Amino acid sequence: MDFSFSEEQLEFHNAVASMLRNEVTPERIRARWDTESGADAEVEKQIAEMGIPIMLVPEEQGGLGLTAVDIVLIAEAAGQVALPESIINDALVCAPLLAELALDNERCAQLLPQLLAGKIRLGVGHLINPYINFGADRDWFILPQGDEVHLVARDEVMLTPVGSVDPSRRLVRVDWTASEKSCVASGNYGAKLWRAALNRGALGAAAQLAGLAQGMIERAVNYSMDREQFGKAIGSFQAVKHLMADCATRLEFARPPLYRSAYTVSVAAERADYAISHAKVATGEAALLAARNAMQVHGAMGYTWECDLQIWMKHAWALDKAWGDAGFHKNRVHQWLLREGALTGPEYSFGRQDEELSYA
Amino acid sequence: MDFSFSEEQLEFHNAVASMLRNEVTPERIRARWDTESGADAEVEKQIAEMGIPIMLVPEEQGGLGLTAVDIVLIAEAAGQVALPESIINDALVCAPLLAELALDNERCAQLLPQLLAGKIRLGVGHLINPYINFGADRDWFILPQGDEVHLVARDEVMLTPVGSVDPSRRLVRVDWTASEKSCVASGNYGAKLWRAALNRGALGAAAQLAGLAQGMIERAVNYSMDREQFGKAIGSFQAVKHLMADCATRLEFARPPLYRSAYTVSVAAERADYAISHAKVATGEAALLAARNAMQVHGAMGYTWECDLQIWMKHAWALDKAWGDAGFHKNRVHQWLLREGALTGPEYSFGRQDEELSYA
Amino acid sequence: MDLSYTPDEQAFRAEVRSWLETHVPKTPLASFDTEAGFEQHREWEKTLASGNWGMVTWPEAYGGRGCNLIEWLIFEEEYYRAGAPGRVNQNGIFLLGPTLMEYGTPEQKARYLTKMASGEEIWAQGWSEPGAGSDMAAIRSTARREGDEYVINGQKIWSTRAVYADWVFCIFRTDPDSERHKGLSFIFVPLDAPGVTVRPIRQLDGLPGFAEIFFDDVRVPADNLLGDEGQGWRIAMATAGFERGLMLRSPARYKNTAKRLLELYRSRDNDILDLSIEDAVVRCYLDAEAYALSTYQTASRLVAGGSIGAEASCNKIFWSELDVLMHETALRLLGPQAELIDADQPPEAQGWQDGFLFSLAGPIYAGSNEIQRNIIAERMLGMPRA
Amino acid sequence: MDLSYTPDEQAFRAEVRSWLETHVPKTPLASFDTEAGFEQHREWEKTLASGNWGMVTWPEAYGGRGCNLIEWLIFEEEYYRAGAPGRVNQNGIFLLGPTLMEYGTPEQKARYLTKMASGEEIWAQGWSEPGAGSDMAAIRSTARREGDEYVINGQKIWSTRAVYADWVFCIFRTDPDSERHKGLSFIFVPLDAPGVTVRPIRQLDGLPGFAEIFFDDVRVPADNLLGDEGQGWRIAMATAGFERGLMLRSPARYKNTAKRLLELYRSRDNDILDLSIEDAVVRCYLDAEAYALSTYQTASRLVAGGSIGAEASCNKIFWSELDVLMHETALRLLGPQAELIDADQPPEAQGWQDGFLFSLAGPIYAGSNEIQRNIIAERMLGMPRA
Repeated sequence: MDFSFSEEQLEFHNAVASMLRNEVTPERIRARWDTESGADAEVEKQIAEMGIPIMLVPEEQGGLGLTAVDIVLIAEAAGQVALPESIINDALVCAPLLAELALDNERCAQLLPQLLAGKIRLGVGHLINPYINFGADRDWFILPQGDEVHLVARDEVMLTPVGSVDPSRRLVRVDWTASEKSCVASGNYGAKLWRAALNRGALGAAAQLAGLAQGMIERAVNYSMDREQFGKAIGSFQAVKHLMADCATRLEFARPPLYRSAYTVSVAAERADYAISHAKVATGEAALLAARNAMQVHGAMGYTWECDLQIWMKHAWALDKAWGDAGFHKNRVHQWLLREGALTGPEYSFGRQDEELSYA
Repeated sequence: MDFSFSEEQLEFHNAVASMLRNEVTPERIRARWDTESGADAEVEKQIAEMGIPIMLVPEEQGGLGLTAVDIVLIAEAAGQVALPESIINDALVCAPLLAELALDNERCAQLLPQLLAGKIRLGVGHLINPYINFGADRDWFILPQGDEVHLVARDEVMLTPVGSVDPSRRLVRVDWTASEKSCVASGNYGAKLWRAALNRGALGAAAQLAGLAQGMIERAVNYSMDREQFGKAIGSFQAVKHLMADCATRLEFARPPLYRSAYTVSVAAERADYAISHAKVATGEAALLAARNAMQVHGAMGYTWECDLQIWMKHAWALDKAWGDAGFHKNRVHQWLLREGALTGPEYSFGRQDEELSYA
Repeated sequence: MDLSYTPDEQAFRAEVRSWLETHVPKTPLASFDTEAGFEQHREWEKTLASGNWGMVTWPEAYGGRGCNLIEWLIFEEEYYRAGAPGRVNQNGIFLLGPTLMEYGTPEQKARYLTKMASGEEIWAQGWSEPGAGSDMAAIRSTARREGDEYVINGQKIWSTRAVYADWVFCIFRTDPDSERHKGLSFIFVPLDAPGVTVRPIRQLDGLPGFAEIFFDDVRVPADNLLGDEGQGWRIAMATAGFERGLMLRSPARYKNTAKRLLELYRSRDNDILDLSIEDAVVRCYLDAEAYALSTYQTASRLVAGGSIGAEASCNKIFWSELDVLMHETALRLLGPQAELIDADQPPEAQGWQDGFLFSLAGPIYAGSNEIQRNIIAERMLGMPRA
Repeated sequence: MDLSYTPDEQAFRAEVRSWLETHVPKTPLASFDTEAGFEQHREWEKTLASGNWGMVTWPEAYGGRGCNLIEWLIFEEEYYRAGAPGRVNQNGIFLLGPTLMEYGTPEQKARYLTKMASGEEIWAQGWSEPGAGSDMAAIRSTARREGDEYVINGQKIWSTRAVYADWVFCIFRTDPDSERHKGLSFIFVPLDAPGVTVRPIRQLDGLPGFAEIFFDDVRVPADNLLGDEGQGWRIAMATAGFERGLMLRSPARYKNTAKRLLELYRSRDNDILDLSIEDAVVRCYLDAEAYALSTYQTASRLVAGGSIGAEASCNKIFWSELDVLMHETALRLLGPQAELIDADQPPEAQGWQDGFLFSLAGPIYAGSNEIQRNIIAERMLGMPRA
């Protein structure tokens, strides 16, 4: 039993976090808002150079063969700078899904090297998300039809942009028609792939939400020390301190479930539902509370377009409801806890050990 | 439209509140705890002399012919001093129920004058309450069997005392057998009587909960001004102030629904479910929050037997769950709000006016 | 206590309803934080005035109807029921109006109230200064008396409606040697006066809902002073009392939001997974109703000659937190669709995202809820100042 | 990261489980706040010691097993799983023990730890004084050095277990001219020493869970000083750190309560009307699990040589609020039956009312949650002191 990250994991996280802090500034995020694509090619290039998009693809397929535990801190760092999100989804959902499909589907096997080489972009639709973020710049799509998994090219779908409250997002609605030819997996196998995609997507959102919460707490604390009222820094008022302490406490207890869920996805992905749902609920709550209290600490300033806090807040509001909202995930936990034979005693924080971390 | 109490109502309230403040002190409440009956004959006598137990009985039957609006402030004042509760139930539930039954049942008609004269005591059981408070000193009982209403004498029932966390209470479980002879009402008429009893009982509990909340806020505020820490009165710390301000705010918005419900019971008792449930939920919340925050402000002192705060807290915990707990009442509101044709617009705060305050 | 409406009150309600049914625009107006929307709303104010509905509680002489507060509540209920446009002149009619009524000279009342009720002049408010926020006594902008004029210099911020409005009311320091609450005065400034520069501030939704105002040797007649010189703090506190109090936050608004929330909830009834959403919806409705009942109670007291006290701070906390909760609950009901802008939402889902952003300002402006809690503790409960 | 137990850890768990299955009393002991119950619990401590289970993390020399913190967590999980009695000596083993380990002389360790682990000596703690509360620096009780002895005068309050315990550890002012945090020393006092008077304080449940202790020229050997004279504040802070930290609030306890709450919920499944109770039950379980996971994370860090920081204040807030919430939720599930005393409750409903009363102390003792929020803001987030 060792609930800690390795030296290598921490070092890689530090390198990525440092790069993100330098490159993903509020100014550069705002600069994207006025562009149609919403992209920042320079940042994407550096992230690609660090291998992040292909981290979870097995080595024998040309990826880095790393695990969700290796990427969770990276996703958190992305949230901390409010990185407009596509890369985290690309790495956690798109690449692993195509790699899995490539094992036994020829069309997917042909596409995978191109994806790994950065020559094409892949978008993944999922029934739980009505839209695809940054869908307009994708060359290929993996889309659901019930349990079936379909692979379709850009010119076989119709994309309609829809506006998000978060100016960093570029949502599209995808209209398309499934065919026998486009189907690359189905039945139980398809259902398993969609469930795994949902859990990995939710893990990415949860990690970013934790990072966003951290980012908002930092911004609000800094603001509270600069801003004076009634002759002293507002951060010295007990009411303001307690608003921030409450956020810090919620976040402190959202991270352990987050890391546990990354581990569970890594070692027993097919049984990760419960751990993932815990992580998504806890980080979503932490992020919403941080948004609310950071806003309150910023006062009228937080209500302006000029204030950078909005970059984090709006991102948090969107991600809280992506890849399953709190209702969906709380319900999954509820079902799990109430079923016959659920392992709920003090001795089962890590599941039944003889079945290696089972929550089944 | 006039949402205020009359001069007479306020004056009567002041007289009763003043008497209660003088007579119902923490010392005298504690003195009752060590007695088997839990009663204070002197206080009961004064309350009887003021006519409170017979307030709601029609004049033509020998009562004072007053309404729930006349008694709601009295019940609140009783809560404010944490009066061990039986009189409020006697006045709001027992006497009006017997009076209603007396209109067309001979046995009840014979009992009523004795009740009004204070010669007998009556206990009322209700399916929503598993026990009867101060049941051991009753001469007669009105008890439910489905929708049927039964009148039985003390020697026809078996009483078993059960202990409450609130040392001011004297609960008994009543075991008895219904007979054709004991039945005094049934069918729709019986159901209507039980529903009205529940609403009046809940009104009494709600009013006392508002008073208890007020009493706890006052005690905590006073304590916070006496008690020093870090060299100043703890009441000058913002965190302590805000705990109290939150209680005051909840209470401030629990009272209007309370008074509205008293009015509704007075003018359209058969359609008061919704108004009563709102009042019970709101006052229960206000009292539970006041208990929690008053306890926190008192610190370790509040955790002692010697501290009088417990008198109010324990009473509030018990009453919050008497005559329908929050779950029951929220559910009633939920049913009401969701039914076809519910009147929910801004113009319906007082129901449909052409039907005189209808929530049906 | 009589919680039924009198025949007169019912007749009044019927009159309001009938007039609104005829006059409320069939299509929603554009936001009054846009130039076009502002003018549409000004037109609506003029339409209201044409029926003498501009501010029903004012005397007829100023364009009102001499209604009491109960009738005002009825008017508001019908106003929200009808889905009528937001009041672009709320700073004037709800904030400055009652203040003028109390502190204005007969000439000022005649001059300003009439044009306010008629929609001819729209008002901005200028409470805050950079670095002052909830601490109004930290004001540094000055008004220097020179003959029959004041010469104004300095800066105001968070001035709502200032981008397109005609007038602003402000507090300035008229005694340069004064400190904190003393030496402040309440003065009206036309926003087209030479030396006034208005810099729009964009809100969270991208629209310029408020502005900074810079005053550079702006000259206004000494008649623009409300009350006495040096009395500004006291008058501003009275105005802030109206703001915290019932006028600006009509209970009908929250009841109407609660009703829409119920409708949204019903429309999603079959897909709801969230274990606590029913509870939140019920709580929102009950709290909105409690706020309405409380306002009727206060109105009854005021009609009978009573006054508003520190419990008004409870109002501010209650409606602002309720408003946030109602919108958060609606967004929870909308789930992944919540983030869409109104233009891409289906009809029943429109307004919630914008309303949510707007609700977040509630716990902040007009004295933050932290300040309100201090006031409740100190003035209502008698706890010691720090 | 490896969240599976090693074979050694699994073997350890099996050993604990098997020993407890044999030894845990079949019928619950009386409350250790009664005289009879206290002696029953002392006997249980002796039984534990007989199997070297008194404090598994201590060295074998002092009656422990030299376990690491992960093993301690496993021990605790099995302990709660088995429904074993509460630890009457928690002040000793969880609070004073770790402090002694860090600051004690070899002689003190041998003398005190061994008898602590064996259950021979039960400890009370004496942190607070009347009027001091969470402000430990306001201590006024004195210990005057006279030759080889300290002469102690003054008063302590809220001393848990003091009514029946053998020893108390306290902080006294050894430098009469000192102020606030300076001049304080950490001293052990036998509760049967001449001049010691213990006055029981009854708790909300009527039992004497704590006491006032009066010291009237009480003489103790100078050897009873822990650390150096004047170092009392620093040592007390370290002890308080253990208290806030993971030792005293084993996650197994909350997981076990959460499990019982789930069982209660299942048993009432068909009668539940409350619209938000499922949500509360789910939240309680997840939070209890989050606390367990967090503790494993901290334990992993400590095992690898890390230390506990200001985030321990988050722990204190989290477990204390969770404990209140779990019990409140259980009482909501019990509805009108909630108020009954345990003796009149059916088996599945027992313990909740008592547990609720006990949970209310959580946000207060060991530094109130208000103080903890200050600490988080100032030390963890770096916000300015008032």
